[in-house]
Amino acid sequence: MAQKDELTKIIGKKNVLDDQKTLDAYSRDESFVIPVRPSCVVKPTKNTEVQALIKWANETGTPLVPVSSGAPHYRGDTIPATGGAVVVDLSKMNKIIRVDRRNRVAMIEPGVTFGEFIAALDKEGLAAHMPLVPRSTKSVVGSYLEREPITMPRHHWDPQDPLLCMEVIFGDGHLFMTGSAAGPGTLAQQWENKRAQIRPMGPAQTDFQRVVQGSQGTMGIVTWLSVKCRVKPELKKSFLVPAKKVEDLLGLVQKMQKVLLGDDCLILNSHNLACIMAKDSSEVATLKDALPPYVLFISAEGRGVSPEDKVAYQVNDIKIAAQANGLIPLEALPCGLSADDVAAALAKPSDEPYWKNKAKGACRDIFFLTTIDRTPKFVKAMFDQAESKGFSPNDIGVYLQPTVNGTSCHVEFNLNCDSNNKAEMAKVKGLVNDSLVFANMGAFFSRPYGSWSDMVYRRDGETATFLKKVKTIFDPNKIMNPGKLCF
Amino acid sequence: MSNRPVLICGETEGDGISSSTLELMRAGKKIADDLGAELSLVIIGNNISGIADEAASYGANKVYKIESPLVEKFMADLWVGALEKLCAQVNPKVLLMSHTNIGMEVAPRLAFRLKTRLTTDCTDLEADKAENLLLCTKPVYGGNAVAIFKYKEEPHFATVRKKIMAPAEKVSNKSEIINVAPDMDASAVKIESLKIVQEDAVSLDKAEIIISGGRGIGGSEGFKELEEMAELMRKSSGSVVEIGGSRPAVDLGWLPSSRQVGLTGEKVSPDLYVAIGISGATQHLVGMMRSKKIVAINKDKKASIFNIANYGIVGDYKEIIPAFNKKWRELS
Amino acid sequence: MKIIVCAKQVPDPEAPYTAVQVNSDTKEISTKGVAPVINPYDENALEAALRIKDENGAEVVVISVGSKISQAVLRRSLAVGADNLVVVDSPQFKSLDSSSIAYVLSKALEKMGEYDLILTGRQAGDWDLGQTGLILGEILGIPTVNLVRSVKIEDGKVVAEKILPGAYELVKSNLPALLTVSSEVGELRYPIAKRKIQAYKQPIDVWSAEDIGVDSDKLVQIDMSALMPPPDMGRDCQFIEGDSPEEKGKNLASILKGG
Amino acid sequence: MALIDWKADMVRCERCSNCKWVPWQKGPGLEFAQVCPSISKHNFHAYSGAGRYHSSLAYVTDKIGYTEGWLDIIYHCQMCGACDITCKTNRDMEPQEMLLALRAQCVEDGQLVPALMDVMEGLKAEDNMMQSKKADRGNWAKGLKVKDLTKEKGEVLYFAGCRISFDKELQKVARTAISVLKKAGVDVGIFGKEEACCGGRSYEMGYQGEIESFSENNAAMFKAAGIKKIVVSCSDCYHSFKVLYHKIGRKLDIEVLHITEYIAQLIKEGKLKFSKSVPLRVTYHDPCHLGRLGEDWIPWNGVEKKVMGQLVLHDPPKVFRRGKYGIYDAPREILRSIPGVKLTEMKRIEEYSFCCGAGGGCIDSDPDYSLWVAKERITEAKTTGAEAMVTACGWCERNFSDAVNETGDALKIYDIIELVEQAI
Amino acid sequence: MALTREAYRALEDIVGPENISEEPANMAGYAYVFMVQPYMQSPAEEYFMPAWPEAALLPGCTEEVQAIQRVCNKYGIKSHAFGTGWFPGSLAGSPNTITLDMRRMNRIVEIDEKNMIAVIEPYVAVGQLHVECIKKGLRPHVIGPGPTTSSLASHAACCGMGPSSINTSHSSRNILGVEWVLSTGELLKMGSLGQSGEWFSADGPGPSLRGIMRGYMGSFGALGTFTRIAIKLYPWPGPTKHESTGRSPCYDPIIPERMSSYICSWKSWDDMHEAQYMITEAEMTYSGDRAVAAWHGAMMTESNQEFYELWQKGILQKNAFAFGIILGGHSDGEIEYQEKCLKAILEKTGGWIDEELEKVPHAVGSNYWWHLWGGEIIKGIFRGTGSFFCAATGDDTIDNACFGSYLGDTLMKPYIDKGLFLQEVHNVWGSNLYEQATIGSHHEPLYQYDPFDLESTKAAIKLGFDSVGAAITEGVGLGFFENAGEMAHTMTSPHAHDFHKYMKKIKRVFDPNTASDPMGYCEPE
Repeated sequence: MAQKDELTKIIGKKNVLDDQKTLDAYSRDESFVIPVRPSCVVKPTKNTEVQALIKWANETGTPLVPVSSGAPHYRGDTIPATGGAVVVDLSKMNKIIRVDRRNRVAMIEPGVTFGEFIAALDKEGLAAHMPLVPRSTKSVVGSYLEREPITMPRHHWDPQDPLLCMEVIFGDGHLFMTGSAAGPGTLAQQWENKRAQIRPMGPAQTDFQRVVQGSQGTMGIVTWLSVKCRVKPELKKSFLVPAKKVEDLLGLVQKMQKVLLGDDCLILNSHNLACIMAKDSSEVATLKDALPPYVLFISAEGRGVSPEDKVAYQVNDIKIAAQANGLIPLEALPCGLSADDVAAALAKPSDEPYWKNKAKGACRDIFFLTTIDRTPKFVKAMFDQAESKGFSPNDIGVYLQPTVNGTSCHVEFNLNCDSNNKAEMAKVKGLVNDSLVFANMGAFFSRPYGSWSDMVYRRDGETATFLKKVKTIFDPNKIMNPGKLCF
Repeated sequence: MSNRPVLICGETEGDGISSSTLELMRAGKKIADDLGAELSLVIIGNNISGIADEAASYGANKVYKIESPLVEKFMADLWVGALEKLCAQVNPKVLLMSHTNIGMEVAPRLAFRLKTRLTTDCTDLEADKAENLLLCTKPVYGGNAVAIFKYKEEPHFATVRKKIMAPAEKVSNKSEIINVAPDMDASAVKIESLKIVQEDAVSLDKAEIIISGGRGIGGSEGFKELEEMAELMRKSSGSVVEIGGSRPAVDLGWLPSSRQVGLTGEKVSPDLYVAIGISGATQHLVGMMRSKKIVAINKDKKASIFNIANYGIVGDYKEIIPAFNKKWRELS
Repeated sequence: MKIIVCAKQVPDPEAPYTAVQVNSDTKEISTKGVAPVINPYDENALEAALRIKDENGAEVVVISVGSKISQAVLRRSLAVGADNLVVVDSPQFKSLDSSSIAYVLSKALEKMGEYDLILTGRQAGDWDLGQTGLILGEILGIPTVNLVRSVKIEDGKVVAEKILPGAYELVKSNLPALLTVSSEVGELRYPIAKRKIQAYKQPIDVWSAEDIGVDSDKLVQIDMSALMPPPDMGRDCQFIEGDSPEEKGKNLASILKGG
Repeated sequence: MALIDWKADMVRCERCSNCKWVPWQKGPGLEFAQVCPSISKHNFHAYSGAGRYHSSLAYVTDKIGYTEGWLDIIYHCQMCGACDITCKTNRDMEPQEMLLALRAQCVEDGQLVPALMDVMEGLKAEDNMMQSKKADRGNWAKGLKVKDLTKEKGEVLYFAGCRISFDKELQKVARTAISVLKKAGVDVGIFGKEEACCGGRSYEMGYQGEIESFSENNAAMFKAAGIKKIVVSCSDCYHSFKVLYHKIGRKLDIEVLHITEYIAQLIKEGKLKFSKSVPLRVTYHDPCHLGRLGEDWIPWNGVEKKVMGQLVLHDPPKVFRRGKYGIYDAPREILRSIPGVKLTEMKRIEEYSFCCGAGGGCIDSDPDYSLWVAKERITEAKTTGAEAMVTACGWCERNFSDAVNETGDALKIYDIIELVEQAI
Repeated sequence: MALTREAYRALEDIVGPENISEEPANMAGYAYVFMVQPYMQSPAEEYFMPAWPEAALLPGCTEEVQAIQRVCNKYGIKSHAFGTGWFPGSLAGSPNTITLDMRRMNRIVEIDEKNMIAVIEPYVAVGQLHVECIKKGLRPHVIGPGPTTSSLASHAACCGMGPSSINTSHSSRNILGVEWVLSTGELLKMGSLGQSGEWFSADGPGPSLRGIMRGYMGSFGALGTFTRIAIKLYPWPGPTKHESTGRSPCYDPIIPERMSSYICSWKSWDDMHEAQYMITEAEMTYSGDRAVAAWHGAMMTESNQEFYELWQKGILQKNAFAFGIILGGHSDGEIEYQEKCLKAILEKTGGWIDEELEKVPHAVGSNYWWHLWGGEIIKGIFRGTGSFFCAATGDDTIDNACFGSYLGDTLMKPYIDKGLFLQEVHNVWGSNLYEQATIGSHHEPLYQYDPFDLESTKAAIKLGFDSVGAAITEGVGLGFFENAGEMAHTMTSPHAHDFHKYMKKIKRVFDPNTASDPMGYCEPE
């Protein structure tokens, strides 16, 4: 097969796979997107190979579908939308290029998982900005490129955080570096001049990395990212704030964001907290029963010249703020679950099984952005929806994550389900595809996976029009993951 | 000695040469000496042999005499033509006229015909020996500034203000008198003179005391008050006392123009100048600022006349003058 | 009957003397904070023209030559009754000497066509040269009378009183003719309010040097070898005191009589 | 100084736009934050202090000539000094002086506004800015028993000014002032019909030459009458006598007092006592010429010099008038001492007060614009909850009264002296 | 080339005759801005932008801006909108361009206290917004030039660092919602605004068009006009009103409870930067910003003369390596923590707070105003000589800023020695430690020149040009002036992955008829 030969020339034989099993594995995921088999899977090991690959794809008109994380995938973005595509699996590009404690930045390749990343940072006295308990196979680069929110809104200044600079090979085959990494000078020269690729803006009058982020691999292939890290706290005080309703917690959340208090700040319902903290499905059920309906997890980290004082004043202020909202921050819940245990769980990737699959073996998510004050109406709507579709409210996990310093909020509903239960899966599919209900209420599906893309781009044709124009700039031959988003 | 003379265009006054011409001759002589040129004089009129003879005593090398019945009276058109021809003949280096009504009318037209540049109403003349040019000093901007003009075009041509220079004195050497054929054509006269009406033969420049009124007098009636004052002073001091006025007083018809003191009227320098109801526009000040003593009476304290007055009274002349007259009588 | 009045814009000769600044270095005179005016003698000429218009009916056209001529100032002529205003404005016309102004005027007159009478002021309040009108008469080759104080039109001829020392001469001339007008004509009338408003709206002719075919080689600027402030004649005025005007008058008499 | 002499300032204006706003340290929010009437109305940048710098730079470098639009920009300015003060909170520049030079340049070049030409014609002929007959000037004092200082000597002169003398509705201000001063035992006199304009307004209209003769006249009249103290109700006159005369080299050796200063002084000395309550919520409008423009003139005659490489200094050192020492406290002290009067302040006060709109000749050259500005100020005054706006200048009062009449607002406009009289 | 009458009438119909002008004197106001010569590399004696706008318009609403833009496309005219026009790039610079003065669009649409969002129009000045925000316990990001500048302009289309960047980031990072009239006249409502009319996020769906809208520097009107934007607001620890005492020119702030103002000094760049690492790691300041001795001295004095006298006392030079700090606690505990940290950091790094300097009248107050909202900057940077420009700016780590500071000193020194700029080496401004320095630290080696002095200006032009070269050869990074406009791009882009080529494509694709002035951005492909 000519294609395989050519790919072999570029990538090397052992990194070009086209066996049925592999192709099947890359043709489907945990989402509701239609499975399409790629024609080939390649695993490049360095950026020059990626660049050559893209040039080849341009010449041959072959669609490329980049993948960073290991299975299972949940969003459908790594499944080819057209036949004849080549999947570019970047898992073999898994170097941690640089960890810079002084400037709180690391540079990593797409294949690096959170587990590897955390370990490497820890050695240098740094910690990663974590999304909510990622699965162990999750690529750090993948997570950040997808704009997965992190659990610390105080450190989430911009939707693109903690992504800083990147090396990307655009769909036109041009290797590019964004932000201050762009130049002048090679990376080595930049390091020499004490630069650490931490300024995300630019170069010049364009923020190229913003176009790549959230693009689901449709603009180019990222070959490394520099990412914001935080200094590993010398001490950390965590609290669990129980509440019957989401509404009850919001005053405290808003206050903390408004005066920059605390580090972690997220709300989970009993189901999700149980899934994260329990060992297995049976423990989920018992733990869940012991938990209050909603829990706000907050922490205050101490670092810098006076870590104890930093934590002390924050704890004090948090308590006062909680009291003002009729709430009590607890070090441990009456059921015995301690805040420190939760903190520990949030600081690392998920144990197996992945917490989302823990209760019923599978899970489908509905998530979008809104503002903190609007979250209760969406929570209510989700349960109303579930009820109307006959889906058990008991199987719905709720995760509310303030983002961008509290100016917006990620709302996520995790619909726990049994993939073998066709009737249930149909209901889940219905709920996921019926997200228009939320959109009509003002929910912003900023990361439109699968069927959501049609919904959002139909709602806002102008944006779609201009995104298509952008696409022509960076991927003129439309070889990058065609069929995704509005492309 | 250059054969290009300093030529003075003279005027007659009654049966003699005019005083302003004599002034010019003194100034012209100096210029001629400085430039190493001859001094010449031209006289135009009818039956002027006697005057020419008289004029020949004032130090000119030559006196040109242009005699014609056509110029019994001053006729600008004929004067201009005659002088144009004479200049073509004698090719003067410098040409001077008095800034009189005649000079004012003839000089610009003549200058145009001679294709030269003219400086009018000069208060001083000087020869620039180095460049062989004439320096003409002239007050400008109504007397607010003094400019010196120096033009290369020839003949260097100026009209000179009266009463600025002393008149020339008689010398023993007589000038050569040259008769110039008049060559005048009556048809050149485009202006018909219907009549000359004598109005008020006053010579302000001979007055020792001038009582002047301006816009502040308020009307011709007011000048009667001034006349009474003048009469008193005449009687008590025996001086020549005249009534004068500023331009507005003349323009408004309260006084004949012969009594106008100022830039476009007479420039006077009496022993005493009493300015009543005159605000002191520069154009007036130029005409009287050389007076030996100046008294100003004006209602308006901001009037600039006070700036050049020795004595000032702020107030209404109608109240002040009768009291003044009364007191003057008492004291006389 | 078409009467042309030549009007020059000059710094206000009646500006407070302290506002007049003589710069000997640049040989420039400025009247600080004082608006320019139409040369007062030209205003006299305009008044003479308007009187003819009152009497006989006539079209009065005011023409002004200069550089940066202020329309606001010249439009006053329209406000008092002139029928049209022609402004001939060019940077080349800055401080032209008399013969050049007369030349430019003659070119403008060519463009304007027929006219019957030209009136100018006897002299301009800036340089006080008194030449332009007479030279213009020479250029045009028309009868010219200097220093008139009254102008009338009788039987298609102009009759004027020409000022002589202590007398006047009644003169008569065919038309067209040029007369220079002296202040004895009287001051320019005041505009009436209604006309003022019209005057600021009325279209006027603004011509450039090119418009009238001026040969710039023929233009000569006024030039001086020196410019100086006048000699200071300021005297320290002694104000005669007195509790009443009468007393002041008496005191003055005493002082003059005494010394 | 001539316009061209301000070229350095024109070039060094960096377009910071502080000239458009109330000083930021005073916390202007969304409303009433703009300090310049001209840009507030016309919006184009050229109608601001900075804009006039830039257009003037274009003018002096021959990039633009006189056009209708340029003149519109030049004459649509109240010369209120707001841009001057706000600029000078930061810079060592003189916007007001540049604006004055610009106007003077226009006047010298004959680039005139018809309405102002008429005013000037009136001034030259009748010695007042109101296009009225000189003979009527003393009418306001008819029936008042007050010393005529043109006839007899006296130490205190009350100078009514053109506006108050001729504006029939404002004549009460002068009459009240005389009555109040007399009640305080002041031996006050007037010039009556012999009073002449102070010359200040014409100066700001660009006719800077006129003030020469008026200042000379007034100084002589003051001297002749033996005056030691001039009291004025008009802020323009105050500014002329105190500031402009000094500026043009004719500093009066007489105490110049605005009536508010004098009243405040009389209250302090116990010569004026308030016995009646005047129950009124008021706000006080600082007249530009009494406030920011009212501080003493500081003569300076020197050159610019550079130190530290390019630091712009002046030799001898130049002291800038930055509006710090205007008359702000006296009127407020008076209002606070009147029983019953409750003073609430507007946002734009003291050195960053908003002009009434009448200044710089605008009341004559563009009355609509002038009124628009007054209405802006009235809107601001109303937000304080005041029943009345008190001012201390006839021009302000005239313009505000006209505006209130036009809008039908219930807000009353008073000269401060009227409240003083009510309280005695 | 004047507008055709047809085009003019079409524009006039949109905004009304009172809101359009082509009067040259008016255009002069839109063609002048400081630092134009070094920025445009134009001759020293040329004070104006190379091309004057053909007309200026004052649109009143988004629909008018759209209509104007359509007219531009129809008649082949370019537009260039600006907020307050402080920066050269904000003014029209290409021939056949009309300028849109956004002054009439000056509303604060909303201040959403709960979600810390302000929605503003172009002519809302930073100072105004600040006052309205603190009423609700919040504050906006403020850029260096201070309170008069348009908040929208700096966030959407210009550049955006300021003294409080340590806690309020870079303007490009604070954008939550955007209403954007593209060069074609089409209206783009980004993110959540386009989906549901809510202003909380402008990223997505999918790739973020914020990346096209602007980068480190904004597009300076070259990609259309931003008519309304939503920006993030940040905590304000002080009272609901700014209070001050005194009268012009210096107004002393009443520094609120639980806030304090310090000027801290060190003996070298290295020590100061070491302290900055500690300050940012401890997250302990409300604001922190490099205090250049010369202009900090200018800020605290009422005139150049007073400044010069202060300078001669030597206090300022003694504190040449200074960093102004504002502490602000929402609680007693927080402010105590901050004070304690500051003390500890000074001890560890050999820093000090100069008592003599603090005693200078207005010293503490001017530092406070500067940090609060960029106030006093005009005194600091313009009063002395009239203008400034920058040598080799950069934005990356604090260490890189330190490296850049040494380079800046070196580049400026020969000119300073010749007396061509204000005398003061070590005048590197910046240390805007964005987001506690986690995304970089800005430094600007600025030199103050006199635009009225031709030699001084010529030097400014030359050093400005040479600085771009130095940024490339010395590798300090691409900062401020190296990042905006065709001329700079031509020099720098080949050394930075040819970013220019993409910008040209963006310009072509988003503005097919070049109906927006490319001057401050780039010419289309």
